Amino acid sequence: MTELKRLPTLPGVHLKDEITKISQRLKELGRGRHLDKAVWDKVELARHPKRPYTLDYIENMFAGFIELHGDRCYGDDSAIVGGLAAYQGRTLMVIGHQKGRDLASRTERNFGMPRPEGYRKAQRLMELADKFGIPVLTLIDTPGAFPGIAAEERGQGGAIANSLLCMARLNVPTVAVIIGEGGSGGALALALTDRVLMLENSVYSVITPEACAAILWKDSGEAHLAAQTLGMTSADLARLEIIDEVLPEPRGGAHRDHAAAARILKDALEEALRELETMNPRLRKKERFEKFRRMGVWKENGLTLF
Amino acid sequence: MTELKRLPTLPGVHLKDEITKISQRLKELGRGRHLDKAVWDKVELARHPKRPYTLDYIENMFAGFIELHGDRCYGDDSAIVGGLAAYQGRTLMVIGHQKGRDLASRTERNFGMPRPEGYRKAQRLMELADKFGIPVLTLIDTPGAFPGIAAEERGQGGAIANSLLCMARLNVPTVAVIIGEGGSGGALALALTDRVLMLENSVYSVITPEACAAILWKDSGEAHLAAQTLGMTSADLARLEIIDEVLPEPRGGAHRDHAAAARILKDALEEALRELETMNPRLRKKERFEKFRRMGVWKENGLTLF
Amino acid sequence: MAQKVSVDISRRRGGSSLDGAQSCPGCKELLSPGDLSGNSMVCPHCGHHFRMTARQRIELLADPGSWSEIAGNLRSADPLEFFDLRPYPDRLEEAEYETGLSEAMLTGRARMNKMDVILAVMDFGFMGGSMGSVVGERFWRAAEEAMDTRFPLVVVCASGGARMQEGILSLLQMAKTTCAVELMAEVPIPFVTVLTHPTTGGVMASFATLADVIVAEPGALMCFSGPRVIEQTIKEKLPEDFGLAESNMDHGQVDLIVPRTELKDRLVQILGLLEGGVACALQPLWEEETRPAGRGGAFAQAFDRIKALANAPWRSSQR
Amino acid sequence: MAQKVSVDISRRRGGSSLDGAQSCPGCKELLSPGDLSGNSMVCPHCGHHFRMTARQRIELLADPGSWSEIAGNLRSADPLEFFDLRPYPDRLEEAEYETGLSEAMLTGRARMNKMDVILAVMDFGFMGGSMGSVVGERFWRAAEEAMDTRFPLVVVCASGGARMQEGILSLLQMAKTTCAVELMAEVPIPFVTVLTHPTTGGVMASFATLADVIVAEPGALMCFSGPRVIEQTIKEKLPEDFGLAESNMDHGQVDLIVPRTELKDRLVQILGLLEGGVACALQPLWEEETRPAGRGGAFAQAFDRIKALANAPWRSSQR
Ligand SMILES: [Zn+2]
Ligand SMILES: [Zn+2]
Repeated sequence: MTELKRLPTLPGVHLKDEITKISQRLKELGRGRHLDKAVWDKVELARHPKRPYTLDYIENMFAGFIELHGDRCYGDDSAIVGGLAAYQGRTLMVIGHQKGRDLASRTERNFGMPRPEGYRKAQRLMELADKFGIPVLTLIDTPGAFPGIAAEERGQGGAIANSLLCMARLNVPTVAVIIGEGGSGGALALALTDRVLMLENSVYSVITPEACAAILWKDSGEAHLAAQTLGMTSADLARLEIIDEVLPEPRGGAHRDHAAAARILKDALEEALRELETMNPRLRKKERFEKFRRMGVWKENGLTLF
Repeated sequence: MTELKRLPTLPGVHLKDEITKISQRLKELGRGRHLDKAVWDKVELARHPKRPYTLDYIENMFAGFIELHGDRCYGDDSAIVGGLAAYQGRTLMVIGHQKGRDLASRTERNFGMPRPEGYRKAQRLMELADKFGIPVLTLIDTPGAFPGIAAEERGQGGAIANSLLCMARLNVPTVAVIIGEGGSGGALALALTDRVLMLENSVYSVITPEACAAILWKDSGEAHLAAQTLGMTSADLARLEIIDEVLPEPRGGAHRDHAAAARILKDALEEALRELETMNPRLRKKERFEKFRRMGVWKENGLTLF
Repeated sequence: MAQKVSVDISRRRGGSSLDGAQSCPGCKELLSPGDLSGNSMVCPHCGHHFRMTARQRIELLADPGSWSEIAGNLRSADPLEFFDLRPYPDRLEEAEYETGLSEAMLTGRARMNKMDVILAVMDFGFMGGSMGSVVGERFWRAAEEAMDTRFPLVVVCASGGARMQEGILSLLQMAKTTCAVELMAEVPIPFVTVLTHPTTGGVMASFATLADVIVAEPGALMCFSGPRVIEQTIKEKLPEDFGLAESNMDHGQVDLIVPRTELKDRLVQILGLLEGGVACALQPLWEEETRPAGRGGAFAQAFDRIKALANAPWRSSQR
Repeated sequence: MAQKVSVDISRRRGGSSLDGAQSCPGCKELLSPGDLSGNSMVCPHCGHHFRMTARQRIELLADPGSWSEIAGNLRSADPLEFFDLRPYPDRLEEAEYETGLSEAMLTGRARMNKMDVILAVMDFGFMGGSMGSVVGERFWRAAEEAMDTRFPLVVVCASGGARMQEGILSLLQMAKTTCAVELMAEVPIPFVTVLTHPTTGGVMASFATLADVIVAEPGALMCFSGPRVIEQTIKEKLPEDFGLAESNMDHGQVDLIVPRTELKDRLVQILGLLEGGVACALQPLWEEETRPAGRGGAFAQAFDRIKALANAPWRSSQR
């Protein structure tokens, strides 16, 4: 049954009746459904406390890095780091979510959940990069944007939206890599890029499986089922063409060998940039728009379109 | 003596010795110096509580006005108002400092002293105007930017600087009118424009005369003297070519007849815009830069340059 | 997230009794359906704004008979073959039945006080106004239509968040609609949003907050994270005015609050003023080298479209 | 405003005794002039950063023998024939005598770790680092030189505010220097400022905060309104850390804080990284139609200069 459900979706007319029938049966099966343990394993790997974070990749990938701080307006959000990196004799602007490892740094980094200041800093740095023709690399790893009163008052929604708008507008090549948790709008805010890569054991979804389960099954204990249903693994996303490439991790997961994980990421980055930089900049931007325009699946005049 | 001091400055080499001698004598005269009462009268007129404020001019000048609020980041500063105005069958973006008249509205308007949010709102509205090719009119009337802890923490300096930068960058025609108090950086922040006009009884200076007196004479009671020394009247500023035109006020001052004052301002605006709009936009912007580049007087190779 | 907010809403908004009459959450008066529908769903006693359906909204804003739908033939698919307690197609079918709508957003051409506009309206009643692929694609088509016709775009927002049943595809609609906004900005097309109760989640973090002018309805809730999520995270009760239009106004997040009874006229004024600038800018500023490229960069297609349309015959008849 | 802040500073910064030795405000140790000058004016015990003169600053940052002054022949005039307790020319003369400088800002070409730069340094000792016409014009000339040579611009800021003795002309230097920054942005020229103790007033509200990267020295005061003005206005005592570099960092106003001992190397790294982008951008991006006009618009002169210099012979030798 699960097999059937996880088949790649094919274009063409869906036979509604059949689906309804299948779904009906699944519903009857209820809590007895078979859970694919591999999916939840990936969720746990993506959240593994020893998994390399943005600053770990920066340390291992670049000869030099100068971190730049602040949104020049309200504060400096340490849940997002960014700065100029020396890369193969040239410059990259690297921006990423940052989690902490011990209790103190987790609190300081707010568990990698940015406030509006973080997205405004990211936007400021991306505009700086654009001004000087510096390509942008973003590293995605957050449970989501921080849900707090003050964050809302300072315009969390608008900050995310404007980060997206800025990324749409950039004239330089842009690459995003989902390195851990790609949680909802807080993750997407940094991922509107020419290329979106994803580490094998990362996840990327519209909502955390726990929250999804709480809403749909009124039981956050159903998170495993939600994870499977949402289709948040790299394989799922590659199938839906949400991401451009899955990067294999070192044996056992990226946390086993930070240096090897960084090498994998660096090689992939190099390939992506080589391709992007040789493109006509105007065409590159046009293709970025066309790519995101294609996102979505709907039926039009009876045909399911991808 | 005062006469001599108030002579228009002429280009050419200053005879330093002579000036020193004169200054020496003035110093000896000390507190006995002759004060030109007309100067302080203008300071008081500029601050007159019945003087028309930005919203009064807007009401009298335009067929319609839609006020737009907020910096989309932290707050809405009511010491600066801005919005779209219907003007001769077309659109203007009008932005100005706003004081209050009674105690409640004065407090609400923070006595016309903006916080960073005010300048960021102004910048946002100017960028909106630029996007749609809408000319910008600014009305200047503030004792200065608000000096407060929180305002500093949110980047008062940077907010003013970025408002100036935005005004330098605008591609649309821009006109500023100093309608009351042009107090220091908080006023200038809205006055980097193609044309700077000034109502006859307005003042514009680098520092309030009270503060200036407190610093230079260690006595804020010397404000009258400071006002005279700083040269802050419209006539002084026209002489130094800081402003482009002095607009005569209704007899007795603008506060005697708000409607007449608005007509004067409207006529001047129309003339300025007619001239600016027929210019090649690139040339217009170039001239804006050249004008502000010329601001300042210095000696170079022994010659005093203006 | 849709359902989550929906629960909150019903709690906040007062209940309805069996005969369709409901007590106003603003003044506790009992109101019959007629009391409300005859007054744009505004309480005649206290001015409380009740939720409107998409159809009511179109009736409110579009001149009679001027609405013609765009992309009305789009329907949601079920790419993830998603089921929770019920299959997604069942939920869609039910929403269609209950609302009489094809999706959570309708898009079309309309005239407002004789001004041509492209109009998009969302309906919270259709699966909580959640943004799935169809909402994203309809937004794109509306933006495209605005660029083709050079009519301004007005979008009335109402959303509880993402369409979870479309998973990641729902999330990506934020990126997709943002790209459409950026294209409009490069023309530029005047773009105004109206944030109505409630506007939250992905809509709030994409096109809703990217408009040239953001209008809010009185008392409407607007936030990114829903109130319940925040309460659970910070373990505190939220203040009464959390996320309301008035609070957002104080915090600089919206341009103006307009009561529904004035909404249409005010929108037309705003659009007219924004267009006034564009109209004037077209003559002296739109030579290639001197264009007011406030946003920098240039997307080829938007550009070419501008040049082709700058002197299109309909322009003169328009102004 | 210069004097005002100056008073504050001396109060905050500890006093000096007769033989030139002074107690460190950081650790209270008594330091001889030699202790400090041999260590970049940083307390060897606690790392407290003392004020530096412009000359010391140039020595710190420029490679030996590489400094060559630009616009050194500019001198302040006295257009208002200003006098308070003393005539302005007397004050200028005294400042020249005491500092050995021609004005509150020196500008020149220099090399930093062999990298060509345009360097401007301010000196608080010259009338409180106040910005008059000469400071403004020197800044403009430095920016112009940067555009002509395509070398980056580094400005070390230190200012108590406006040069009151030049009245409104002093104020307008904010507008003038901002125009210069905008021109540089359109080339683009990498522009970095270093905010040292104290950077306040008009300098803080113009070029100091408009740099691509803003560096601050530890413990430096940076604000628009001076501490005393604020205390008088709000009738409260300011917190200990008001306006300090570290506080500004927390509030997102500066990019990084760099101890003076690392300053030169760090500046060279930053400039190198910014230039790295420019260098790469020159090839594929600088065709007229596709330039990354992040800031929009184009100033003719800056543009023409770019085109002429894009393939200038010195570029290849530079990198
Ligand atoms: Zn009521
Ligand atoms: Zn010490």
